[in-house]
Amino acid sequence: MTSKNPEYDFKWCPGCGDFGVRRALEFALQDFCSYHERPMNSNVIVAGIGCSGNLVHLVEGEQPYGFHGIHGRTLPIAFGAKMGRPDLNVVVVAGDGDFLSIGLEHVAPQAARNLDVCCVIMDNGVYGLTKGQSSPTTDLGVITSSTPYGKLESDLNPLDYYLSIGVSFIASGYSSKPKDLGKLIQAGMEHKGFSIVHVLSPCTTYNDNYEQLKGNAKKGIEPIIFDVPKEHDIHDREAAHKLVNAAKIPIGVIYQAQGRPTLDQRLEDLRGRVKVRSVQEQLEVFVF
Amino acid sequence: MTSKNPEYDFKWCPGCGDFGVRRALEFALQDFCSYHERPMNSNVIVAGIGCSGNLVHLVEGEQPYGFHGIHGRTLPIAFGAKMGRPDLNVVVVAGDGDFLSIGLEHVAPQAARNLDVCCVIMDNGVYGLTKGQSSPTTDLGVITSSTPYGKLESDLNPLDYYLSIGVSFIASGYSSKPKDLGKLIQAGMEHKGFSIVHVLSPCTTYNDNYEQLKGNAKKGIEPIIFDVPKEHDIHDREAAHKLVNAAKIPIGVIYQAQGRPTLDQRLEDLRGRVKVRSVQEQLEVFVF
Amino acid sequence: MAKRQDFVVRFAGEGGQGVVTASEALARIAADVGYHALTFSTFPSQILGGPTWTQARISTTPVLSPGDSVDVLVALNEEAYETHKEDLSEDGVVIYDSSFTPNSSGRMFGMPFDDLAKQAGDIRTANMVMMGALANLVGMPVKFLQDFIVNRYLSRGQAIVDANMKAIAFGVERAASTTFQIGELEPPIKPNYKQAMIRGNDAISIGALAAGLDVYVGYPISPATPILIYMERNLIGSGKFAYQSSSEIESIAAIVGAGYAGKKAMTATAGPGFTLMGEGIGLAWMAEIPCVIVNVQRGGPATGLPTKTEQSDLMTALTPAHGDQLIPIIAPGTVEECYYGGALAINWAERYQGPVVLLSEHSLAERVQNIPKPDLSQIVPEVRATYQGTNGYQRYDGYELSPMPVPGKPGAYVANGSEHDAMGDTTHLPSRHIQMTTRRFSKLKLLEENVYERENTDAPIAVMPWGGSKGPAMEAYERLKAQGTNLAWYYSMRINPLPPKLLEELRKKELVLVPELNYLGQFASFLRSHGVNAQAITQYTGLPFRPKDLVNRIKDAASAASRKAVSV
Amino acid sequence: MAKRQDFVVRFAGEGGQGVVTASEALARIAADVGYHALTFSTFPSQILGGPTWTQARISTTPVLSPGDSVDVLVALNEEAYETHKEDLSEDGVVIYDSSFTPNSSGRMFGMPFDDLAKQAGDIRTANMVMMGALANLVGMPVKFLQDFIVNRYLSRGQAIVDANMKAIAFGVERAASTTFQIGELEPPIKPNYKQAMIRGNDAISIGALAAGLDVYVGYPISPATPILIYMERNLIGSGKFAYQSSSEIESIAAIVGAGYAGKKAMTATAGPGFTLMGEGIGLAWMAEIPCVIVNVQRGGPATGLPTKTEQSDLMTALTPAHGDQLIPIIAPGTVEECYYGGALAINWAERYQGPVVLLSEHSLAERVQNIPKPDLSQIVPEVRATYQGTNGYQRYDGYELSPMPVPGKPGAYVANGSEHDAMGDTTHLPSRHIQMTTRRFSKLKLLEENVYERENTDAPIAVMPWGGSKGPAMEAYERLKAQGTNLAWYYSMRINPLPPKLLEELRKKELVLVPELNYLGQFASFLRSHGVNAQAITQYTGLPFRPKDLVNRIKDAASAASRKAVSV
Ligand SMILES: Cc1ncc(C[n+]2csc(CCOP(=O)(O)OP(=O)(O)O)c2C)c(N)n1
Ligand SMILES: Cc1ncc(C[n+]2csc(CCOP(=O)(O)OP(=O)(O)O)c2C)c(N)n1
Ligand code: SF4
Ligand code: SF4
Ligand SMILES: [Mg+2]
Ligand SMILES: [Mg+2]
Repeated sequence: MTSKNPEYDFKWCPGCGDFGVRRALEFALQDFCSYHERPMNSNVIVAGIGCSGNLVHLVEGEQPYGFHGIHGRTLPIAFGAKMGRPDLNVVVVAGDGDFLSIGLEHVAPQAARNLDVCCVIMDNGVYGLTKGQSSPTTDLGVITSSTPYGKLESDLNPLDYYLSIGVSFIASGYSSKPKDLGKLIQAGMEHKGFSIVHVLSPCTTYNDNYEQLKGNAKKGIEPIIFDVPKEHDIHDREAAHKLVNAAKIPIGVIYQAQGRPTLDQRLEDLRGRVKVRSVQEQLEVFVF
Repeated sequence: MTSKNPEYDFKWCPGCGDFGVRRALEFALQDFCSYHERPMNSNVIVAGIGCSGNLVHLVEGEQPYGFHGIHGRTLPIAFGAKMGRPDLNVVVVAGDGDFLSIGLEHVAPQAARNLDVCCVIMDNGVYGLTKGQSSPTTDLGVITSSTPYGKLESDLNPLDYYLSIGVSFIASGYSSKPKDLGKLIQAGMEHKGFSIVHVLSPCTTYNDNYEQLKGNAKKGIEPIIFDVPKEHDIHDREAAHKLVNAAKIPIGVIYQAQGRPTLDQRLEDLRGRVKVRSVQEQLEVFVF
Repeated sequence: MAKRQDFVVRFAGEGGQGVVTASEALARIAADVGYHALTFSTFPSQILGGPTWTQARISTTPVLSPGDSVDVLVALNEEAYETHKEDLSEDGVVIYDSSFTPNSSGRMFGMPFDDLAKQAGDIRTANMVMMGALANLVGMPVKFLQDFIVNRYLSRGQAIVDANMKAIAFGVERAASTTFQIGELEPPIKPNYKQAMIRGNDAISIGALAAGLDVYVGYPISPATPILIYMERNLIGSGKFAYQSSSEIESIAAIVGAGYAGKKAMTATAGPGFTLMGEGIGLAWMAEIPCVIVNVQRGGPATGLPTKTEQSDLMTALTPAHGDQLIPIIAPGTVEECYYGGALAINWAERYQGPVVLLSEHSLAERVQNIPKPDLSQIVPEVRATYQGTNGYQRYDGYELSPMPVPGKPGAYVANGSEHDAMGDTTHLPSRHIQMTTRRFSKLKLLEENVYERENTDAPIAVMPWGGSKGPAMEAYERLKAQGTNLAWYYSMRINPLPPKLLEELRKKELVLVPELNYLGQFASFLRSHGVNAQAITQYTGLPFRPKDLVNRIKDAASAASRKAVSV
Repeated sequence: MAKRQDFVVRFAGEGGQGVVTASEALARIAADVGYHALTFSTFPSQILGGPTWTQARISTTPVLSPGDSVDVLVALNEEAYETHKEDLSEDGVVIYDSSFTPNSSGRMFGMPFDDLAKQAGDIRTANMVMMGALANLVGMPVKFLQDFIVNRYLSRGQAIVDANMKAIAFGVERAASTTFQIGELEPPIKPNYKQAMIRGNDAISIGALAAGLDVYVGYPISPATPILIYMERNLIGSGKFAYQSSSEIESIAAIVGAGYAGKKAMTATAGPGFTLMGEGIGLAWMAEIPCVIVNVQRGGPATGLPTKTEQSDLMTALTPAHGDQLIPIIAPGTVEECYYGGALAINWAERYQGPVVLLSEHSLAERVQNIPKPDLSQIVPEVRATYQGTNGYQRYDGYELSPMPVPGKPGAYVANGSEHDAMGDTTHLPSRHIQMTTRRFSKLKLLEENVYERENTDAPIAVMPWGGSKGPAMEAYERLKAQGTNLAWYYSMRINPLPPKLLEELRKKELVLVPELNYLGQFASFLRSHGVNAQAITQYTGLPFRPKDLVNRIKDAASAASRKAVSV
């Protein structure tokens, strides 16, 4: 949990998008803590396995808690931590491979539960840590180390996916603007419910697409990202559906559901309705 | 693979929707085989674990091959069987728990690959075989053995889900009309690509919703299913999106993508492009 | 003739005919009047109907096994009669439903259960017709039955009580009209302590709750589902959480997350789910997170035999994941031990800060038994050592257990499934891997407790069952002892780490015979790897041992060993 | 002074400085001229940069271990120098990059590699500057280097060749100006057979392909990813299929599906993925489906040490899932055995109709070594016994292996992961569970092959390593032999089932010492459970054994055992 630890033996490549995401997360955590007057150690970062997950070791300044577990299981770990301790602010950080390939099964259930956790997904369209294989967001036909003759399957549209399974807050971000991204992440943390901030975070080593993202006027390359239009109503699910199915990738808040209780709120409500029996009382049921 | 086997020790409860699904599948297999003049043993049924999966043991008449494996893994087994042997007609039969809870992770990848397999999902909104726990399609608030105070999470809309991940053929069926359902399943088998026939197949023991599905004019209960309107264009993805987000459940073909190659077609194409080296030739690369 | 000490009644029919209720009612009635009772059942895997049977063993002293044979078979249809008749004891009696006529004769008589119940005024009293007949056959005073009815049904109205009374009378009458008797049962010695009538799975649940369980996440699977259902219903207070997960992989990761966050967390599953949890259990071992995994074993491998009993998950439970690890295991052998084992598992997890496996099995899970009322005061919930300082703490420092920081308090670190340094950052330094590996294994020492059963320890050959085979093995042992066979007895529900003194004793034995329900002889193999000359007595039928089979097999194995010893 | 038989050169610097290429080039050059060469590397887990080192051992005879110490350390920066200097042999020499000045002196000299390369005309020739210096230090004729350059680069133009030649000359010159020498190397004895220079992972891939592999499905994970990449590139012919899956759970189920459909199917993974595959492997065992799982072991548990070597997955590989099973395991100990083991695994799977695990490990996977050109004609691809009749066949009939029906042909059945009857329908009959369990285990007999290494078999104490520890153990054994220590040697890449005759021999030994890279002594424990008095010599650093350490530890263990034997 500091880049200065001499025993820690991982570094991002120069230019890696994850640097910007880390910075953004630091902004978001700091602002979140000072706004709510809560200590940094009341935050828990649950990290996936990948270059991206190493973020948990690299946060500068005051330290949040962290959990760097096994590949693909950020959400269930976060689920247990959050439902055990609803007072904690639980944040997931993971890559496109970790979250959308091996970990895909865990996303829809949390959306259905509206678990109050914020996920920051670093999408570089590739498996970085294992050195450049294709990921679910790699485009059809792309050549990677594991698709030497071109990828044979279509890419998943993550934003559309999140929307269809009912994620209650969806934002799309870009790693090169840490301040803006920090705001999106903070909004995700503030949102009561399951939030995903899906970040385009290029991998300079295996999939350097900065130019496609930002565009290059000189070379006549149009950017493939655009800002969510001001007039977009983030509470309008159908408008969001259109936005995420546009030809280019929107950056900004895509959708926010209103009035959906979180799982911990529903549980709290249940506690009000149901009589709790002590272990002693439970045991008496069996006594004769 | 015959209901008369005295050693086989499972039976569906009287009235279980799965009887109708089995009948429909028998129709579909027979028609498919006679139309294409292929033997019944060129069909493979890969079954999930649940009451539904027992279908594989209960097919009457000439016998297809079957695989009754482990909970939630029908699709990857079907994937291996189909890609190893594209000449086989591979059909998945599974329940809502098997396919959409523990097996959920496997659906999107096959959609992305457009694997040429047909899935027949028996949705009874409950875990039947384990005696009545809630499933991903159980409605919010419903009381089941595992949700004694009401289910705390929303239900998944399976049809919307399939659409958003790019399943290339989607149909919605009802178990009580085996002839109609048989046609839908046959259409799914005929479709070149990944097809899902999602069947409402009530569980008379733990979730008897026949009345809600069909309606009951006397009691003033409106049916919650309706036939897909004739004018619906099955190739129109946006129209399909509207249909599956309607207040009631459409029955019929919802969507069919056009012109999407299957994974085996893409592989065949790749073989045409790439020079295949014999093992001998591969070895020579290392010889010095 | 001496009076009987016990008898076994088996009810066999179709699922849905009240077979399960019948044996549980019989057990309950018997226990109410002071007998010891224990049920045993196997279900078909289908939901409604299907050949089902269950039995109750009633005894004047506590017994722990379903017994050898059947004294009274209540056969509700012909198939049931045909399937079970060979399990009848020599003087056993069959009561069959008059809807069919057995194709042989002997000690048997028919009764129209449903008709008599209808005559009694309520078709649901068919049970009590059987009960009346039974009471007569075994010489159990009818008064006990009548008291039971009054207690149970009076609140529902006199009509129901009357119908049941009549039903009992019909049963008694019909049985009395036969000349059969299976030998009068000794009168009960009513225990002078409070009792509970409880199923193994419920006992585990209450034990865990007594030790302070906070969080339960589980996915349905036979035969562990009742624990999920118990928790969903009862673990609901403030700070508590019980939930059905979307898969076992989610279950294990969720309880690891909860354990990390400072909670006492548990899941329960059976073999297929347990295997899926392997990676998560390895993570808990590596990152040092307390949590409990209950594996209610069923027949394996793969989907296996979901409704049968087996003890074949031991090897997998010891090393459920890749890499060096040896997971602590507690295997209860009785319904009572399910309670204490459930509590101990929670305590162990907190004490050594890692995953603990509780290995139960189908036959215990479904067994209803009267046991001394579990003593809540005997359970001292252990409180995990947590970091109380103000900062700069290194969570993974040193070669031994250290206090665990709790999120929300000072001591922020990274719980890490990769090899790590003292603050939890990933590192590949050889010295760290040595330190952390030593540290993880050293903590097992904290669980070494010299608590175990021993008897006749001078004998060179010992019998040492584990888990649910304790009951039949104990019964076999007692009979062999009565026959004068010189055998030692050892038993421990602590499987890993084994009580060190027990291991010492076992190593000195010429031979340790291990009755266990699997093919490989898994526990015997584990003991051999510890330098004990252990030999398994195996069975893999999906059913528990019968004491009489064990008597023979233990005798044979012991005498083969002695012969060998002599001939050397 | 006698000439040297071998030397070790280590290149240490930052990732991206060509360190890996340097040692592989050295190995290749040495092999080209007739030496035996073997590389060893560990990588940081970061992608670019980070402290990286790799080494090459060059020898006049075949060697199988990275050796004890470093004869020449090429240090590209100060950190590298500080980290590795203690591994230097007594007369070892350091060549450091002049960009820094070591804070001690001794047998070392600096060179500005990059500057000299630039002077030579191409910055990319920095490698060859080193190579020239090395050749001089170890007395390797420069001509070999020059020939290598011509062969490799002539097609790219004379300019490149010239630059490289110059670079070599600069290196030679600088080294010659020092007085250091590490002892002249014996001239090579060029093997009279064809050779291949190959990495362990590639050898496994080619072995499997030689045995007729049809389908490969895998998910990326270090250190198994190269097998996926090899297959994606090469397994593309008609009827063949290689694919990156979405998870290891998908991988295993997919190859089970392919195996069921009549294909030879394989996956490769490392510990975390292997654990996730447990349930699928159990399914293959239960439903009797041929398939091969390669587990390229890395440090564990959990995410563990992805770029380090370890042999700690054995216990999990034997019983990766719940229920009774004992999965066949082949553990290659050399790069050559990776090839033959890969082929054998495919053959075993087809022969006994079930899952086979090939246990490799990081140090073999990444090792580049010259071996006799693998003999394709030695591999006889086994063809599974398939049902050829026309109908009414019962796939799971009897207590032994039976022909397997292939979908599309007569013989339709249900491959079933639940316990089943002869046609594959689910059943819970005890008699069926007995039959099927016996059947599944009886098939292991088909894999019992008495192929193993043995030497000096009369000695009471034996050394028996497994897997990748074979090399260092063999070297230690040879040295001990030379010292006159009386030890037997046994080795088998067949781990389960063990060759029956080998087991017989081992059981007669007073003591069997098992060097293995894990904490628990997993193979020794497995041998003890088989009645062998085995004792592990363990190491858990993430690195392979050093022969000299093993020499001491074997000697100590052997003499402790002899003392004990005497004092008894
Ligand atoms: C169970 C398991 N399978 C595979 C791996 C190997 N692995 C580590 S990271 C990774 C993929 C990382 O991709 P992504 O999540 O996109 O992260 P990135 O490195 O691109 O940030 C894989 C496959 C593992 N550690 N565990
Ligand atoms: C790994 C694993 N987990 C759990 C189970 C137990 N199990 C068997 S069927 C089933 C759910 C079945 O529900 P569904 O798929 O909806 O089928 P249905 O019975 O309703 O047709 C479960 C949880 C299992 N066999 N394996
Ligand atoms: S490989 Fe890609 S994702 Fe990983 S650190 Fe380097 S640039 Fe970043
Ligand atoms: S429990 Fe429900 S799904 Fe299962 S067989 Fe009975 S009716 Fe059908
Ligand atoms: Mg990525
Ligand atoms: Mg269902």
